[in-house]
Amino acid sequence: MKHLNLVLGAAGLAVFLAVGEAVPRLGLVKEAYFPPVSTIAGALAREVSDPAFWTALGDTLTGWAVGLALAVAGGLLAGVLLSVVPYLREATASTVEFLRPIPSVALIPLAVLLYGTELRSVLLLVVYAAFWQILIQVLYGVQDVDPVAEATARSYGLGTLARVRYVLWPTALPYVMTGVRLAAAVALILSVTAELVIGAPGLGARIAVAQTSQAVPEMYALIVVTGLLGLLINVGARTVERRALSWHQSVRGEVAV
Amino acid sequence: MNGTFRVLRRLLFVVALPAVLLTVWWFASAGSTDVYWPPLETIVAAFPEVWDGERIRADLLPSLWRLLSGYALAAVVGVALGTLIGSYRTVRAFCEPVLEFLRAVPPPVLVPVIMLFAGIGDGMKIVVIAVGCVWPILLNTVEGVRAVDPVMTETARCYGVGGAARLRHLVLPSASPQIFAGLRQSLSIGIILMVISEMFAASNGLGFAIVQFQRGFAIPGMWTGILVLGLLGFLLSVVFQLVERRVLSWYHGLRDSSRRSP
Amino acid sequence: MLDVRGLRKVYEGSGRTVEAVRDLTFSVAAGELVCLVGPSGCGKTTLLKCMSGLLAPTGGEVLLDGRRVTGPPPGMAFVFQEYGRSLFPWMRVGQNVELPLKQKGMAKERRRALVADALESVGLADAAKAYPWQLSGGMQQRVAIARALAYEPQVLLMDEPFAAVDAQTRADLEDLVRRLWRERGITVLFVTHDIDEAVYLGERVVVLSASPTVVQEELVVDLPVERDQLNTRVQPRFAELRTRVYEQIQAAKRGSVSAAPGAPGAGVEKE
Amino acid sequence: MLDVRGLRKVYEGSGRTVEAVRDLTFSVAAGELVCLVGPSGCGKTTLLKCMSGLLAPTGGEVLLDGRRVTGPPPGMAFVFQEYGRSLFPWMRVGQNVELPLKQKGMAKERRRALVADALESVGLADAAKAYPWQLSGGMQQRVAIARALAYEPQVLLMDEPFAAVDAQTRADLEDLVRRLWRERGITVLFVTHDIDEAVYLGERVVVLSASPTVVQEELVVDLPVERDQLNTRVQPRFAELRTRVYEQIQAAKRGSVSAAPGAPGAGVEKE
Amino acid sequence: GSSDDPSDKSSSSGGVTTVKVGVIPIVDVAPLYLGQEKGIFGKHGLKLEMTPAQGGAAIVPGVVSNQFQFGFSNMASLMIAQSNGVPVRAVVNGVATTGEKGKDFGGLVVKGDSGITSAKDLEGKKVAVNTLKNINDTTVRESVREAGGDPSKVKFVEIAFDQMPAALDSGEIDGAMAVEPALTTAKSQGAVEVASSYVDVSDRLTVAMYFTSAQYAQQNPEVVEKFEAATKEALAYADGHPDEVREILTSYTKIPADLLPQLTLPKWPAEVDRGSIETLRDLGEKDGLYTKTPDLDALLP
Ligand SMILES: Nc1ncnc2c1ncn2[C@@H]1O[C@H](COP(=O)(O)OP(=O)(O)OP(=O)(O)O)[C@@H](O)[C@H]1O
Ligand SMILES: Nc1ncnc2c1ncn2[C@@H]1O[C@H](COP(=O)(O)OP(=O)(O)OP(=O)(O)O)[C@@H](O)[C@H]1O
Ligand SMILES: [Mg+2]
Ligand SMILES: [Mg+2]
Repeated sequence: MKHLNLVLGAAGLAVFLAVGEAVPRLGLVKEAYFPPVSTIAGALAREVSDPAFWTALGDTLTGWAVGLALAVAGGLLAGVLLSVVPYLREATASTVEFLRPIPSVALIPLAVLLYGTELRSVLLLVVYAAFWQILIQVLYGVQDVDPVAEATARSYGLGTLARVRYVLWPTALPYVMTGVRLAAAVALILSVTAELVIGAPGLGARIAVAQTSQAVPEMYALIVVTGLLGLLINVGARTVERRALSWHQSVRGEVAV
Repeated sequence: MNGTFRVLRRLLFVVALPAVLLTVWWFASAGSTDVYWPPLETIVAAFPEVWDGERIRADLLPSLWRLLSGYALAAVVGVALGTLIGSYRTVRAFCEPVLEFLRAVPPPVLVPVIMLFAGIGDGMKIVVIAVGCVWPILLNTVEGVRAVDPVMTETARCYGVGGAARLRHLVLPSASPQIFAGLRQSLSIGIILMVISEMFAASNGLGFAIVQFQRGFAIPGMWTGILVLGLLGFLLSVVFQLVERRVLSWYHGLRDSSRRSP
Repeated sequence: MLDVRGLRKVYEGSGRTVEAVRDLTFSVAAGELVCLVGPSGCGKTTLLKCMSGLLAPTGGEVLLDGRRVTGPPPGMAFVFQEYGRSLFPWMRVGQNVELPLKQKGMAKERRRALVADALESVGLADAAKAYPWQLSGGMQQRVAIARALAYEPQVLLMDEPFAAVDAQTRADLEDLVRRLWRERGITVLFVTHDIDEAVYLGERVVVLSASPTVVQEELVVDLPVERDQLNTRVQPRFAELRTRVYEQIQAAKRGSVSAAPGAPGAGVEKE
Repeated sequence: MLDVRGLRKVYEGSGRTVEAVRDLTFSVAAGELVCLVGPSGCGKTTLLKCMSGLLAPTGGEVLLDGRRVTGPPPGMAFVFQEYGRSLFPWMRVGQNVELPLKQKGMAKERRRALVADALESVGLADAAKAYPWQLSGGMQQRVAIARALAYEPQVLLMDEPFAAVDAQTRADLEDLVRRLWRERGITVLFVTHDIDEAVYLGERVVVLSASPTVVQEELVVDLPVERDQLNTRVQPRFAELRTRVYEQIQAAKRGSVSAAPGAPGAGVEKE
Repeated sequence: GSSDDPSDKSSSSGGVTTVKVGVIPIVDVAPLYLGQEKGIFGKHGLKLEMTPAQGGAAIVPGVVSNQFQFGFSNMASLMIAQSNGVPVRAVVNGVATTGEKGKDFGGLVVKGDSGITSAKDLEGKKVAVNTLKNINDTTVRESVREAGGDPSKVKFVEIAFDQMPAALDSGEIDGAMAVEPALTTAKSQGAVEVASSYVDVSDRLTVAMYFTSAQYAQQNPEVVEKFEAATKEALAYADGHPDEVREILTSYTKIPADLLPQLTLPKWPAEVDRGSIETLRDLGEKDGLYTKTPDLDALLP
């Protein structure tokens, strides 16, 4: 079955690539602006053979990983805290809703002001954007606790911490997993965007150079790289999920029937 | 606890923290000479001047229209696609790699590609917003649909509840708490993408205005724009919560009923 | 009508493989009312799910009117043991009962009448507007029963449907099932762990062995078709039959080590 | 020990207001075994939840050793009617049983022993490694019971704990509860809808009226403390007591219109 | 991260001062890269650390907060910043127009078959500029005016340079004010140039300059002086060695090799042309770019 999934996934990608090749070849858009997949692949090969590319990739991944880790840790902590202390949640709700839609891109001048083009500048934007994804998922996940399970835990004298660990956390886990997958992509997007706009070293900065240089295939090649990163990240997330949620209907349902 | 008291208490909770934060900001920024961190007083003073009726009509309303259209588009596509993907393992295996690929592409670099296909008008902006908003909805729908209680699934099968009725009466309601989590996420992402999309090929809009202030070094103006974004987000989330409370009344009732009243 | 032939079901997954049903063969004639009894965990629910086509058997087959069952056939209603989870929490009680009828494409008026009737007959006429989670356990179970009754099935599968209701209501519901069975000529397969109930209700009692399950004994209940709570239960033949079933269940349990409560002195020595 | 004084509980919400319990006053002495019976939906579960501090009463109060109960007191175990949902699906059976013990800060070895013991005594020794959703209904219920037993509570509240197990297992479990009660001197409050069970188990039977609920009758079960399934149930006094309880429940149900099954001819005419 | 210690904004060791310069990775800043490579900056005791950014949004705050010591910005942006009280000081010339119509590094292009032949024909049409209310729309307005048209009838939209060729090609816009390499790309796709807007303002127009913050200029006058002197030398060198400029471009841009020889390079005079800046200021004033008139004496060196 695992193999079947792999084959199907590869087939999906193949169809996608074929469309990407066909659209410019059929003249639906000009090749100069939307090069066919084969041209992009050529550019990608050139990129990959450039050591500077790998440094840039490393920079982007560092920003992504550190930012994501901070956002996940912060989001989980805040989410659990807010749901365990109801007053806190009520008191912060309006502020959270106010802050959430403020786009990271609007914060770019402030980030530069504070940290220049260093990694920390990227981190600020990444954490700011990804944090909310986790927080909201945790809040909704915690709300999903089965009242009977909750009553059971309380009646057996499980304290707050124990209830968080044994009841709240497992219930919220499916939501959190989704949140982590969302946040992982957002973190990647933001680290690339930050590099793109601020010029912090990384893939984004390379994309910016390609854009201003009218190097269209190179630009698409770099975009493809970010997409592939997202793909890999998701494979990782799914693997973790299969292990962590083996008891959950969403996973066991797949095995049974 | 009588009615008015309860309303007052809620109101207190809503305004207390923002009031504290604003006060802190007010005093911390007072007398600041840094152009990028103007005193809050300056920002507040600039507010009515910047956001007069004309600007609201010219910038805020078009933005709202784009936001709501893009969001609605994302909601429809996300739920429909998510239900499909969540219901069939093979479809999921087939689509997931491509979707994950697309999901990881940053909207700012995606915009030029979208411009190739959707032009530079409102259509492009709506598509950009929808493309960004769709992911939380899609992912949450997929997971929600996958998690439908097996006993309920069997009940539906047994009583011949299939096809569209199964979707309407079983799958979607059962997944709705999680779908709403996604919708909630997307709301603020939509606002963010509204700003991003208006950084490209725009000549009006809230995001356009903010970027214009920023580039024109009208920093208090930029700050008022950020405040408007926050307020917009807050208002939309209030509306959203009202809707959610209605649609998910069974869910909240179920959750609350067995909890002790404080 | 319903034929179970060499049915076998093995659960696999999460590192635990259980042979729930080993080899079951029996049949239920059209219009028969059969009770199934057996030790806890012996595979009664599994059997019912296989018969209704909800679960694919590992081996053997289930035939309905000679055709192999692969999915839930129309005209079959199921009352689940997990009654609480089989009600949709987002629908009010009335809507829960009405949904399958809607599915059948029934006219609104007729639906309304059937729903009202079914709820009335389980004593929940005034709970139609409540959500299931606002009801007590027994009330929820009765909603699930009402849903099955309103559906007007040809075949009715009931998995411990009266487990959560009080004695009086239970007696009423037993009579209700027998009455419906006689009036409508439906086929009923009824799982219970109450031996008296099995004998009182059934025309035949099938006793299952402990897991891995086979048919331990099939017993024809030769009580008159007209039964009532007061007189039937005191008939000597009733006592004989219930003793017989009891013995068989005990034999079934003894056959298996795993399911025997191990607390010393807790066992009941009967003959 | 446990005093319920003028307890009242009104459920509000979603446009439905139900006065589940109107005015309940009774008490349970330390080391007593009291059975609660009453019509379905009369408020037994509500009462138990209020007594354990899980639910805040609308009026009146519950006292434990003279102190008002506001949250679940330590040393109290609860077996929920919704046994399936009270087990954590993300934990294996053994872990489910062990969790409260961990919470007590018990040493690992002792925990292991208690868990193994408790599972053994409900006949599930070999299911410790399974997930709850891999078990049958009756097995799940027994896990919930095992969890309560392993907890070694002073006060044990059980809400229809044997509803899903077969007759034989049920008898064994009844004896197990009585044995534990006698050996450990714990206080037990036991909700059941099986009248025979109530009389067989309890030292006292409290009969509740239909909703809105008051105490319909309190009955001291003057059977000898030593009871066994075979002899106790055939004693004339047992028959008297069970008839008395039965009558009271019927009276309770007649008192209320709503809960009476309305199917004509379905009622049982007894005296 | 390029620097480990945030407080160490500019460090000097062994007589060499390292400064960070916020630049846009385009042709305009080639002299800096070239000068660095040729050792011109080293000779003056400077080591440049180039930080490419997408535009003024990142560079100006970076310079103001001393994250960068110097930055590159067009004149209009600098004047807008100055008039809004942002403490910036222009240091040395950045880039200037070639002064030859039709042979400048920036130009107003339209689609080949559009029938538009002069800037006047753009009345009622949609013209793309990279940023609204900045140097490019102001200069385009001047072109329209010079061609006898009414600039207020032109509709401007904001599109990044790199997307202009595609947007022009698809007819989404009627004209675009593009700079190299977008200009050459657009032309190679059939676009025609109808005006050289920078030249229309002044044939010696100073388009962009390097700047620093007032605070930094005050505290480190000698570094600023060194930067000015070295940059002037680098500008002169670049102006005289176009082939080396094309060569150095491959090191920090990705301009495709086939495009490289066709690019029109800008002029890099060492001195700013104050007169042209005053013209630009006055035009900007007319277009409402500033809240109050920029003080050129305070801004320019
Ligand atoms: N989803 C499952 N996965 C694995 N094993 C299962 C699953 N469902 C049931 N089993 C196992 O199959 C056996 C039979 O279960 P089943 O539910 O059919 O019993 P039952 O006769 O209905 O018992 P009860 O009277 O207690 O409800 C049990 O040993 C149980 O552990
Ligand atoms: N969460 C709830 N919200 C609203 N009403 C409720 C809720 N829980 C119970 N009720 C109502 O309270 C009454 C008593 O319910 P309760 O569960 O206590 O009954 P019970 O005696 O345990 O019944 P059973 O024997 O059927 O389990 C019922 O009428 C029920 O509808
Ligand atoms: Mg079962
Ligand atoms: Mg109950």
